[in-house]
Amino acid sequence: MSEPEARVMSGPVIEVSDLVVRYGTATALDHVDLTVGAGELVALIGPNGAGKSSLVNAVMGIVRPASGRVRVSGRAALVPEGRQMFADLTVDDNLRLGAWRRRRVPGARDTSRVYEVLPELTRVRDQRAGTLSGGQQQMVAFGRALMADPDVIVVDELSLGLAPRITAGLAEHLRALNAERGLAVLLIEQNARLALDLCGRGYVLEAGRIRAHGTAAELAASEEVAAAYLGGPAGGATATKEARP
Amino acid sequence: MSDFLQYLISGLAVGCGFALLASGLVTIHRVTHVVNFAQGMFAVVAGLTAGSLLSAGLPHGAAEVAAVAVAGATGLLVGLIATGKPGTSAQSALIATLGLGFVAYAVEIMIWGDNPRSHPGLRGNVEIAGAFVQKQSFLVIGVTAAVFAALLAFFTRTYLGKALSACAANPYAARAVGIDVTRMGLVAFALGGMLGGAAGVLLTPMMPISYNSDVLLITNGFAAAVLGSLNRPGLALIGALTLGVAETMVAGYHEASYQTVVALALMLVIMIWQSSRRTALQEETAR
Amino acid sequence: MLQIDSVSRAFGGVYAVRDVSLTVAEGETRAVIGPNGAGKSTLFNLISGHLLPDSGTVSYGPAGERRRIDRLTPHARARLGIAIVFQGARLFGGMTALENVMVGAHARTRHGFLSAALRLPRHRGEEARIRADALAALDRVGLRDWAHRAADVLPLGQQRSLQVARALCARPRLLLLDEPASGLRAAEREALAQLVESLREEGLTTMLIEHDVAFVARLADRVSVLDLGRHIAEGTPDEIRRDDAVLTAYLGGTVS
Amino acid sequence: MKSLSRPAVAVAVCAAALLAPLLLSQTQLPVYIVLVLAACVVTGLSMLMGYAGQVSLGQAAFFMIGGYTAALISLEELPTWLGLAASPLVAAAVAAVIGVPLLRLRGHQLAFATLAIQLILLNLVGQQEWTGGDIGLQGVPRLRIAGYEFADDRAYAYLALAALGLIVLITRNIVASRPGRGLRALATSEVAAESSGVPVAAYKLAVFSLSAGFAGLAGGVYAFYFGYVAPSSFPVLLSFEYIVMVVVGGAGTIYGALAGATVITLLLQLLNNIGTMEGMPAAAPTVLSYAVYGLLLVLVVLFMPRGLVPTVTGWWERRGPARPSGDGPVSDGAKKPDLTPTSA
Amino acid sequence: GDTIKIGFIESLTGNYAPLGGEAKKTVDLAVEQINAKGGIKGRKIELITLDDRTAPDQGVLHFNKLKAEKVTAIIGSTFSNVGLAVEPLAERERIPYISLAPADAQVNPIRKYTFVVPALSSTYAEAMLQYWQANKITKVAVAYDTKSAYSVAGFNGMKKLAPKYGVQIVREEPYETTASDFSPIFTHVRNSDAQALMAWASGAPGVTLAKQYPTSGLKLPLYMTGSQASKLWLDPVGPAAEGVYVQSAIGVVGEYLPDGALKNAIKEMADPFRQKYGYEPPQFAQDGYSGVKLLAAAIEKAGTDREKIRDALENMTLVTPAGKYAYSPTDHSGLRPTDISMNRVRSGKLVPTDWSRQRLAETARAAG
Ligand SMILES: Nc1ncnc2c1ncn2[C@@H]1O[C@H](COP(=O)(O)OP(=O)(O)OP(=O)(O)O)[C@@H](O)[C@H]1O
Ligand SMILES: Nc1ncnc2c1ncn2[C@@H]1O[C@H](COP(=O)(O)OP(=O)(O)OP(=O)(O)O)[C@@H](O)[C@H]1O
Ligand SMILES: CC(C)C[C@H](N)C(=O)O
Ligand SMILES: [Mg+2]
Ligand SMILES: [Mg+2]
Repeated sequence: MSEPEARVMSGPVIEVSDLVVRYGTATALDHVDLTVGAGELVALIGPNGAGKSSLVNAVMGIVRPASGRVRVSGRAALVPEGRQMFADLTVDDNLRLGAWRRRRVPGARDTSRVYEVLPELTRVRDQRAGTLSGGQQQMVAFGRALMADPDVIVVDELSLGLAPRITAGLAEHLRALNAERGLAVLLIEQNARLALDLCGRGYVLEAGRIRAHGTAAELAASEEVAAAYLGGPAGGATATKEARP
Repeated sequence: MSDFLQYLISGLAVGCGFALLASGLVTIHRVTHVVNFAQGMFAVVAGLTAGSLLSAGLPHGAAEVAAVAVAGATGLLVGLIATGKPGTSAQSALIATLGLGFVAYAVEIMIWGDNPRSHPGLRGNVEIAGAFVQKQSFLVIGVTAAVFAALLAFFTRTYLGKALSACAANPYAARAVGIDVTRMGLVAFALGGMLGGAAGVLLTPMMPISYNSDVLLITNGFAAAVLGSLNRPGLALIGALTLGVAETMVAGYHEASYQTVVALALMLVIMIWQSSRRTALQEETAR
Repeated sequence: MLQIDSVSRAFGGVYAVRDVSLTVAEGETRAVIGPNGAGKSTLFNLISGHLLPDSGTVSYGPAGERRRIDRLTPHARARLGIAIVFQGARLFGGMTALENVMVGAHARTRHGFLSAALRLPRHRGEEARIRADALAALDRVGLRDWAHRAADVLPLGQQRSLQVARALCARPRLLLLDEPASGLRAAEREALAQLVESLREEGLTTMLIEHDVAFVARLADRVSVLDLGRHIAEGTPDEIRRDDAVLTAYLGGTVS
Repeated sequence: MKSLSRPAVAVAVCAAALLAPLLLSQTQLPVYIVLVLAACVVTGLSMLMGYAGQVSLGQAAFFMIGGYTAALISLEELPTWLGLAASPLVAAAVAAVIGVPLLRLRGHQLAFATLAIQLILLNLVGQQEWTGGDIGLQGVPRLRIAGYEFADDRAYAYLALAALGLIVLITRNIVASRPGRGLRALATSEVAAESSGVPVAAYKLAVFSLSAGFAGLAGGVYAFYFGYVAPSSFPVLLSFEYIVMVVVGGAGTIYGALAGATVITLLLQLLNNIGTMEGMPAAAPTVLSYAVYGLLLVLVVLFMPRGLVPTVTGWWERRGPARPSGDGPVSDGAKKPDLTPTSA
Repeated sequence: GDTIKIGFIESLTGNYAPLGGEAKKTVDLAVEQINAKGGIKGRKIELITLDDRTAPDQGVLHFNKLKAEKVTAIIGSTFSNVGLAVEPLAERERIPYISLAPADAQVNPIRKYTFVVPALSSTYAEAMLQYWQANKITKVAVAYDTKSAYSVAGFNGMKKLAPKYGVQIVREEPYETTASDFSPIFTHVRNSDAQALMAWASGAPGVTLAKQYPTSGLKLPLYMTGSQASKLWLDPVGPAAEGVYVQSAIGVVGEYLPDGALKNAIKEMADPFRQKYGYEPPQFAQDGYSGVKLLAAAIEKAGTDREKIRDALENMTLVTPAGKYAYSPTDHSGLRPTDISMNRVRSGKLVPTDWSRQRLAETARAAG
């Protein structure tokens, strides 16, 4: 990976307006608007089946919208739901392919930075990705997105299957990249508290519609949101308590 | 001893023929997950084209290269039709290539008629320690060695090769990292067409080709390639050489009329043995 | 209920599980934690039969009728009452949620090809019972309304819960849950916790892999910690939280 | 499989099938018999492929085994009904024996293995004295059951229909049942199926043998109707044709199997007739039949990727008002209630 | 007036399409010629052509169709297996069946309604043995395709008759239709004391074997049968064919015959054929033409009653491009070894050997 450089960008990196996504006749997203500004950290929370992954796939151009507009400026990278390994390729090759969009940039395929961020992967770098443990795969998926040296990183589930220490480390890393070089983040995270702690702003998506949005503080303060997404005696906010600002 | 050498060298030459046919299948499957039943057709098209160009007065070399190019274009066309429509599954594409193979029959018959054809290649033979080998066989062996060295290096060493492999391994993720999966598939089809073409151009001088020779070609190519699950060039080569050598050894030391039986049975045994060392869990996570 | 004796399993020379011994008592809820790649899922696969150990033994059964199961096929173990919820989503595509759960009943039902082909009345009666059981299981995980949806396009969270329902439909005696809460939102997570609690009350023996320490602390009777394939600690959730080795290996020196 | 429970359609199809032999002319009846026999094989193959997810590229081999079994037994002067009864049993038994090692293979390897088995069998049968070698067995006597001789085409049409009826019934009962569910489960994940208690290996073997038995039964009827069996009657291309029928009709549905067998058989017959019509150029039979057949195959598969029957039923359902249904990878048999998740 | 319906089942697609296609050309030609002359006793022939796709069961299907069409007689496929499948039915339905396939099993034992046009495989075998005897070849190696009824029958015939002509088969080399490399067979021959290699083949392996033969280092003469006597074999084999001995029907080498009835019969077909298609009529063409001629002659004599046609055929003698047929109650094949020519390839053409030239001249003279 080349030297991190601070980017100066203005205007939103992701702009979604009036987006509708359908599967057959079922509507997964119903006139959704969402923006992620340059250098902004945005959380997207909502119950299972709300349509978060559909939104992300539409942003990445993997799902074709039925109507509405999606604009992405700059390079976007995705940490997809379900890890999505190139199962037959090694960990290292998986990471290197993350740099496909920058394949002509000298040094873009150097994976050493990822191993610095995720030293756990060093031990398995020549293992086939399909045989990794769940958490290891999640790390590869994250590292692969980093390899794109993106302007905005879209994370569909950050902590999925990761040990608390790793989750905390990755959250920290995202924050650092954001501070150092203005990386923008659109974050979906099962642990809403972690998401709102990390991000400045957030959207709540329910049944394909944006139900609420605002600053993280506003959302956290909202009773409804707190009850549905932050509360619960078992609701784990384990790793992040001390990470709260 | 010289008999053994004779059978071995002949077997390797035959096996290299199978390997060339398998190489295109592997290339296309590795990138698109499509088993290309039109692969034998590429060889037929190239073989027949080369013959026509030669009789039209083109010199050796130029005619063969042009024929391979035609096969490459045919491959691209097949790829466009079979995989160009978004959302076409690998299984649908497979049947589409089968259908295109039939359409090609019609075209080939209109152009070349239905009689077997053959064009001259390298004439004569070489005698090594009492074994007689056609010169053309050496050409086949040489090209096969080069093709497989290149394929192996390409898929396992180069960035582009890995990106191509990634397309079939996980098209969703490939798209997510920005690989144009459809275009890569077409590249693979064009490449597969050229490899099939090379096979056709090289094999036609040794055995006649007619429009429906593709069945035999694809069967042999498939048999070889399937040892490596149509994905691994190295195993495909091993499969092909095993088949070829088994066939000539059976023909040499027993009876030629049992050569396919024994060779196919041997392949089955190897495959079943191979599979007994992998569990369902391993196979499913490997996808 | 379950006894594992110095079990090892290596992949290409690297141990995923190394010389692990542990015993799970009947009715116990046992959590297994450890860093990523510690060998937790591998351990579950050794219990459920998808992997065979290189060495060591696995025995299973209530006291008195315990027997070795480490060479049995997975379906034979399923018949003995072991059910597993896999870490990734392993659903039956092309089938509805309900049908997925009905497959779970396979382990405890009998009718085969012949009685199906002949449509024996006994068989039809059994079908009706399986269907009712499956609907009840869906109800338990809160997926009743999704029963007729295609399983493979369910959202991630629902896919996880569906697997739990499928396992429940088998009426297991030992339930293996590999990160059942991952991908679940707060509300669903709470529902799952309550489900596990009620299963414990019913006397089901459960093993649970989970990275959410609060979740584990709430549900587990005892916790086993794996690291680099080794069983490095075992104790009550409180003991484990105070264990130094666990702290460095897993929680990264921070305690919640 | 919901479509099966629609009695009206089922009754109509049955009635048409039963009436056809009475209405068809002498020239059409043979084609009808061939069609019904193909449907027998394809129904089994469709269950094997569409439900259990196992591919057989050598299904014609079991057809052949059935045919030879019936022929050999009848030519030994044993009762002909014994030949017919043995044909599915022998085919299924052979499948059960070779299935044990073969079914450890998956995907393309299994496809290849079944193809290889057919090639091997063709070769061996073509070289044995007792099978009549390449020339085959001629003069198979007509079938006699309890004193009744199946003499004319109409009798064979009903015999074939009876076989198909039996096969459809068995298939329908199995797919809509516990073992059927197990088969569909193992098709997507053998690992998850195993841990749900599905004996994957045994189930695969059972369905493989069953589909082989179906093909064998069809082969038995074939032997009596044609009176001649030879290796060249069961070429590898025939196996491919069966696969095409399965895919074109729609894998995993009984109606799909019937439709696929019907459409492809009739199409081939039609092209065959047109190509040899008077005044056609010499190349017409080949050029025309290959071009049209190939093109249709491509078009169907690209524009009806799920096969004729599922596509048509899909259209039919969408035609109806206020009955939303997805066309994506939504499960076939699903009723589709409204899609708003309640957990939200 | 009304027409005489004749059925024609032929392999127009599939493996035998190249052969069947040639046969179809001359069947059509013969019918055209007959109809142009006003038909048979004023009734034109209506030919119903059906494609068996090189598959026996299609042949049976078509037979049933033709039966329903109430055809007077059927001309049957070049592919032996179709003949074998259809002939029992033709017997049952009492429809005369004129077969264009050469397998011995069709007429051995005799079937009442089946008559074979091409010389039988065993007849080719016998002609070959006679040539060897005359040329003092006593030890031969014989390769044959185990999957071709023609080859197998020919080989069996040869094995049976060889002692009679003082020939010893020192190596038997069975191979498969799909064989792509014959060097093991050549090696076996090299290690034997054979004076000649003979190969029964039809279609692709015949070409492959001949192409590879010159590179084998073997110096023995190579003998092949009537299946190779056409451009289907000569063209793809190219220069490798030079010097190979190839048998053929007499009509293929018509230009070397003395004038007479036989030569005229050949010209009657060959000239229009050459004119229309621009090349010499190959082996398989002779059979289709002769088949129609035989049938027409029988109908001319007996009318359209199938039983009478059959009887007429059984007592028929007729000169056709394939030679002079003499069917009898004990012989439904009609041709003899003397109707077969032994040729050698010279400059890409089949040229009869001197020995054959003499013999054929006698045959021609006997034909009148
Ligand atoms: N390929 C598909 N075909 C049909 N329906 C789909 C498909 N993908 C998603 N859906 C439906 O769209 C809706 C939204 O799903 P989506 O995966 O976007 O939810 P999500 O918010 O990401 O859920 P989770 O938090 O569980 O990941 C769900 O009802 C789901 O069933
Ligand atoms: N088939 C395999 N081939 C090679 N290595 C394997 C294979 N399966 C697992 N491993 C390795 O074994 C180790 C243990 O894996 P396992 O899946 O059991 O971890 P885990 O504890 O479940 O981790 P996680 O919390 O991330 O799910 C990992 O390092 C993994 O890479
Ligand atoms: C001489 C040819 C007409 C013989 C043909 N190849 C057959 O096997 O039937
Ligand atoms: Mg999601
Ligand atoms: Mg795990």
